[in-house]
Amino acid sequence: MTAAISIRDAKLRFGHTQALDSVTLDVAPRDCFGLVGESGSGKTTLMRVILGLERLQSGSIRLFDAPLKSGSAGIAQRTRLVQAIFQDPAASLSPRRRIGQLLDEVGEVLGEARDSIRARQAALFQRLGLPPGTVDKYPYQISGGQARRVAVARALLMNPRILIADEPTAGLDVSVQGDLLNLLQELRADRDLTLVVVSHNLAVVRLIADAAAVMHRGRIVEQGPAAQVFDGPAADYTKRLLASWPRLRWHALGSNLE
Amino acid sequence: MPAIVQFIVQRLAAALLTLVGAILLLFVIIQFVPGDLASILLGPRATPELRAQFAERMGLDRSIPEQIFLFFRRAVSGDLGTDVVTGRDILSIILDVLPNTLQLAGAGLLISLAFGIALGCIAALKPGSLIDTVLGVASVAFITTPAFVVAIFLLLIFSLKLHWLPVTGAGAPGDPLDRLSHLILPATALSIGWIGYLARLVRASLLEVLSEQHVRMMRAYGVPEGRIVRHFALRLALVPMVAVMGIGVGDMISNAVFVEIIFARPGIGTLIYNAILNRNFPIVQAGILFTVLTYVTCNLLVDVINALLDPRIARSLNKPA
Amino acid sequence: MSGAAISHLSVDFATKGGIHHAVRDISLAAGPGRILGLVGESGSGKSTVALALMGLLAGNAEVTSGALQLGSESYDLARAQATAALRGIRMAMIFQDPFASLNPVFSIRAHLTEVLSRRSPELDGEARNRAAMEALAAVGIDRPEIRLAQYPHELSGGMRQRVAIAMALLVRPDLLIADEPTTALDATVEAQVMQQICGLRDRIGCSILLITHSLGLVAQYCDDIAVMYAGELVEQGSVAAVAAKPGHPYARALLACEVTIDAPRGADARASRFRIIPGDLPDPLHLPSGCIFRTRCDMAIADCARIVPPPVTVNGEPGHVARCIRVNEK
Amino acid sequence: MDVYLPILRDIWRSPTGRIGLVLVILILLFAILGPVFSVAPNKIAVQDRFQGPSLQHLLGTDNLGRDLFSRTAQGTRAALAISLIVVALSLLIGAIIGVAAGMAGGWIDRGVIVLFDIISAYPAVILAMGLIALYGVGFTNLLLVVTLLFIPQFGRMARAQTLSLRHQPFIDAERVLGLPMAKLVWRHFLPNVLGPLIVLASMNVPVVITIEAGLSFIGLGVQPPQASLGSLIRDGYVFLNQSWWPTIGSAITLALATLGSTLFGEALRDAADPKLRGRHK
Repeated sequence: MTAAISIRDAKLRFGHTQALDSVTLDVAPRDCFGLVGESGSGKTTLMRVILGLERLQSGSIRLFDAPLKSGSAGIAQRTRLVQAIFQDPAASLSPRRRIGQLLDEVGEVLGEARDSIRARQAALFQRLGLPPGTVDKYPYQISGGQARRVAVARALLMNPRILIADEPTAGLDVSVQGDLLNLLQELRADRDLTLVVVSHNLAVVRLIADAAAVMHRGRIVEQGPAAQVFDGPAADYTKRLLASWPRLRWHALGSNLE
Repeated sequence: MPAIVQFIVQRLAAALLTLVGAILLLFVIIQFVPGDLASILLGPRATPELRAQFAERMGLDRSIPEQIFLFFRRAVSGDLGTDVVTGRDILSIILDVLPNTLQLAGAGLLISLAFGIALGCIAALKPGSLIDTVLGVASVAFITTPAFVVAIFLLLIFSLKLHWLPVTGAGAPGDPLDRLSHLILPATALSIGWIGYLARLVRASLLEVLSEQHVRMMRAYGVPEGRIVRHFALRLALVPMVAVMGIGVGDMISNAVFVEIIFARPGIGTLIYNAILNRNFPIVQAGILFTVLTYVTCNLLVDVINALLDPRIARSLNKPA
Repeated sequence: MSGAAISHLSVDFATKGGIHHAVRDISLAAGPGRILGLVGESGSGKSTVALALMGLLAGNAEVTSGALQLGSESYDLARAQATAALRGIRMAMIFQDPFASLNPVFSIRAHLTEVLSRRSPELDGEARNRAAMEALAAVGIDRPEIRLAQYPHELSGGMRQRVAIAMALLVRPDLLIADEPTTALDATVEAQVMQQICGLRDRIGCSILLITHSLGLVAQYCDDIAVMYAGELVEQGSVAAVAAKPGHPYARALLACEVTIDAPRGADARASRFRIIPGDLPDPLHLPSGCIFRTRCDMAIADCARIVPPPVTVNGEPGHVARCIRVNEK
Repeated sequence: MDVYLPILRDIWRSPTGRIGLVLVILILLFAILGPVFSVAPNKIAVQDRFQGPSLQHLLGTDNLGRDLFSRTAQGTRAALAISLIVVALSLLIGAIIGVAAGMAGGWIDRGVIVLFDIISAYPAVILAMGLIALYGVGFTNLLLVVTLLFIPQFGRMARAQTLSLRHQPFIDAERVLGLPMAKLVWRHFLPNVLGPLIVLASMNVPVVITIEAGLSFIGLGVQPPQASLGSLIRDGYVFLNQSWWPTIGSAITLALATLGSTLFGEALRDAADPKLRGRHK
């Protein structure tokens, strides 16, 4: 089976920091892949490389077995394969354009007729619970939750085969963070998506991911099935990371929760 | 090597590069003047001998790179030539008047800093109060009135009507009191705009600093409010102010031209201005060179002072991109 | 020392839309040498409680009632500057963002000695310096003599938060308030910083009010827990008791939403779903009648709209109370 | 349009902004309509020299008996024309150079920065005086020289904006979408670069007015017989002993013009600040 994402010996250096150090990684199609690490671990850089926003200094990256060019040529090539929801969805909407104009751009890029793209957009809005009037608004006029859904809609309009979610729980209260995660889970089932979740939140990734990689100082210190990485880690760093994660211990305390 | 030393070395190198570039620009500006360079630069007084001398000196018959080299060698060695009108060494003419301008600009700077910081702090400590509003309106009025207009009205009121202060000149050399009385009005004229500007800047940045978390932290540890403002907040609030003082110096030198003309005060400004009127270009050129040198040096000083005030500045420059 | 107790604290904010009652009638107690975790989501008012105690609220805020009992003395929080004399002597605070809580143009030494000049004015410069160095060493900072001369930007976030803890250590307060001290930090650093906070408690035996949105942090490090929702305290008790049987539906829902690192994991990750609490926080200017949580509560009945629920002891456990009229039903 | 209307509304709702807007409109009207309602500004009538204000000469007459109302209107018109042209030109050139440098990076970027530094190494008025002295006085030269002085400011800001925009999440998002470069620059870069530049431009209008007046004051700006606020003040200053009126009328007009445009520019800056956007919703 060909990998959805296949990275070989990727290296990238910014000044004195080795952001990516010999990263080799395979993401199986239709998997949810968790990329975890602390700040400065290189997980965001790796995501940007996959999206074509950073150029590798050496190494290769293939999506569905097609080797990818670097830079803007690479972007045109991969834009139909991979899309992303950025950490701060409100900031990922161009501030001086209406939501509708931003979504129409997808049609332009795909060469799709305006009627067709708007019909798909309307259907997606309904599916995501966005009021139809949202298209007439500017990004600063909608709430953070709505911006997040608009960002999801824009990514899905491209019909990608891979969807990357960058820190989908960052800055959210626990009572609402599940909203986006559940949405991603449903979309994954509906659309045969390969999902990559980039996050520092080990607990969430542990539950949502089929496979995962742990990054530290530009290197992948451990990767494998999620059950193995999170419940039987081999690398010292992973063990340390998991040990430092606060535990609820409700079970030990005799919680009668379900 | 400590970050601050590295910073100073880097800023020094950058200042030298800028200076070299500025001299080059001056050369280019002169080269592109349409017409015969010798007759333009020497003006109507140019005799054939003078022209020949001039062509020899500038190396007008040589290649451009050689001319640039000669130009630099003269600029660096301080050989600015001899004034055709007085027959004096141009360097000594400039050094005669330069202290007057430096005193004027320095006094203007001190007045703006003293009043700007004081008024800014007063306004920031009672935001929204009557005194804040009054100072705000006064600051805008100060900023928007051009220095030369202020100079005329100061002259009109305090010298011509009230006869409190002398009208013109820089005062007798060697008489500090006389020189000081000649300095008051022109320096005030120079500083009015910057008092307004600095008062607003200090107010804004002090208010911003006072709303920051570390000030709240100091309050949480019971540090008295007066000490927080004077000791902890003010130093941080002065960083953006010092940063604009680089521009401030340039503005002082620029406005010194007008103020010197109005008060008929000997200085670089009047020297250049009179040289332009007499089409005495070697003096114009030398005068410009010296103002650039002064300006670049002041900017370097401002950068270093700011780096001493805020340790993050030296560090950020040394950090690899 | 007999710990700290807050009673009937209420705070109003004047906003354009009207008066916003941000904190309403909150009573809390943290015993000596105990850590009380004050938990709540955004908009719960938990940070307002901390700032009200310290007397550091913004200008548009007003404490309308409340008292702080510290040892044998009581302070009326509604009076301006009620606790000003206690700051840096009997009370200290650690703030959320370590990158903003130290003044960037002053050295670490300047921060620490400033605290000492208030707390221990009898010390001379040399003694202050030594005390500052010892405090840094005590919070696990290597080579404190070098760190003292450094500036905040030269230190990592975790290191800066340790400096903040060292400042608190120098004060030896009766009550330490820590407002989300680890939210900006990575998990491994969070663990280290929390251990230092616990170490400080062990060393000086103070009461600690830990304000956090993380139930995990509370479960791991706190003795007692108090849960806030939309400006009200809905439940409090010992961590063990509340964890065993949360009485308030909001506390129960919040616990269920918390994703734990040791949660049972199904065989198929695709099947994982996450709990949420449907609905939004009530509009602060138009609060619902009766129970504050009833608009999002799945157990709400008609009475919930009429009765403002009083604190009810849960399960007959002393000290474990919840403000829900249906708490002991079943 | 509904992005810009709230800005205008915000300006009107701030007290200083309202004063600024009213002053700017009055000065504009004076500059545009003043000459229409006045006698010939250059008509010499020596017998009428140094008159105080009267119905016939609203602002009095100067040393040659010329009507000062007409001449002040003419000078105001020159000041506004020059400042608007200079600001527009330096914005345009600065934006092109700055955005290009920011996008290109590397040695092009560094070279442009050094060039800007070199131009700004000269105190503005000194460089202007030198250039005008060498290349000759005149309207065109005045425009070009002052424009040159202001290019570095706009260029630096355009470059800084471009650099910071390059790292904005919404630019990343558009790139990931695969939007072609030309459209990316046109739709998402330029509107966001231009905003702050236009604010800077409006803040610089009073500065240019002051510089033009200063240069004209020392005879290197607008040339006689064409009037300028600076040369009017100069003429008045020379004859200060005989009459105050020539100085006062033009000085107050100059001060009002800079005051109005400063207040307007600052209100525009505040209204355009996205952090403050929608305060008055």
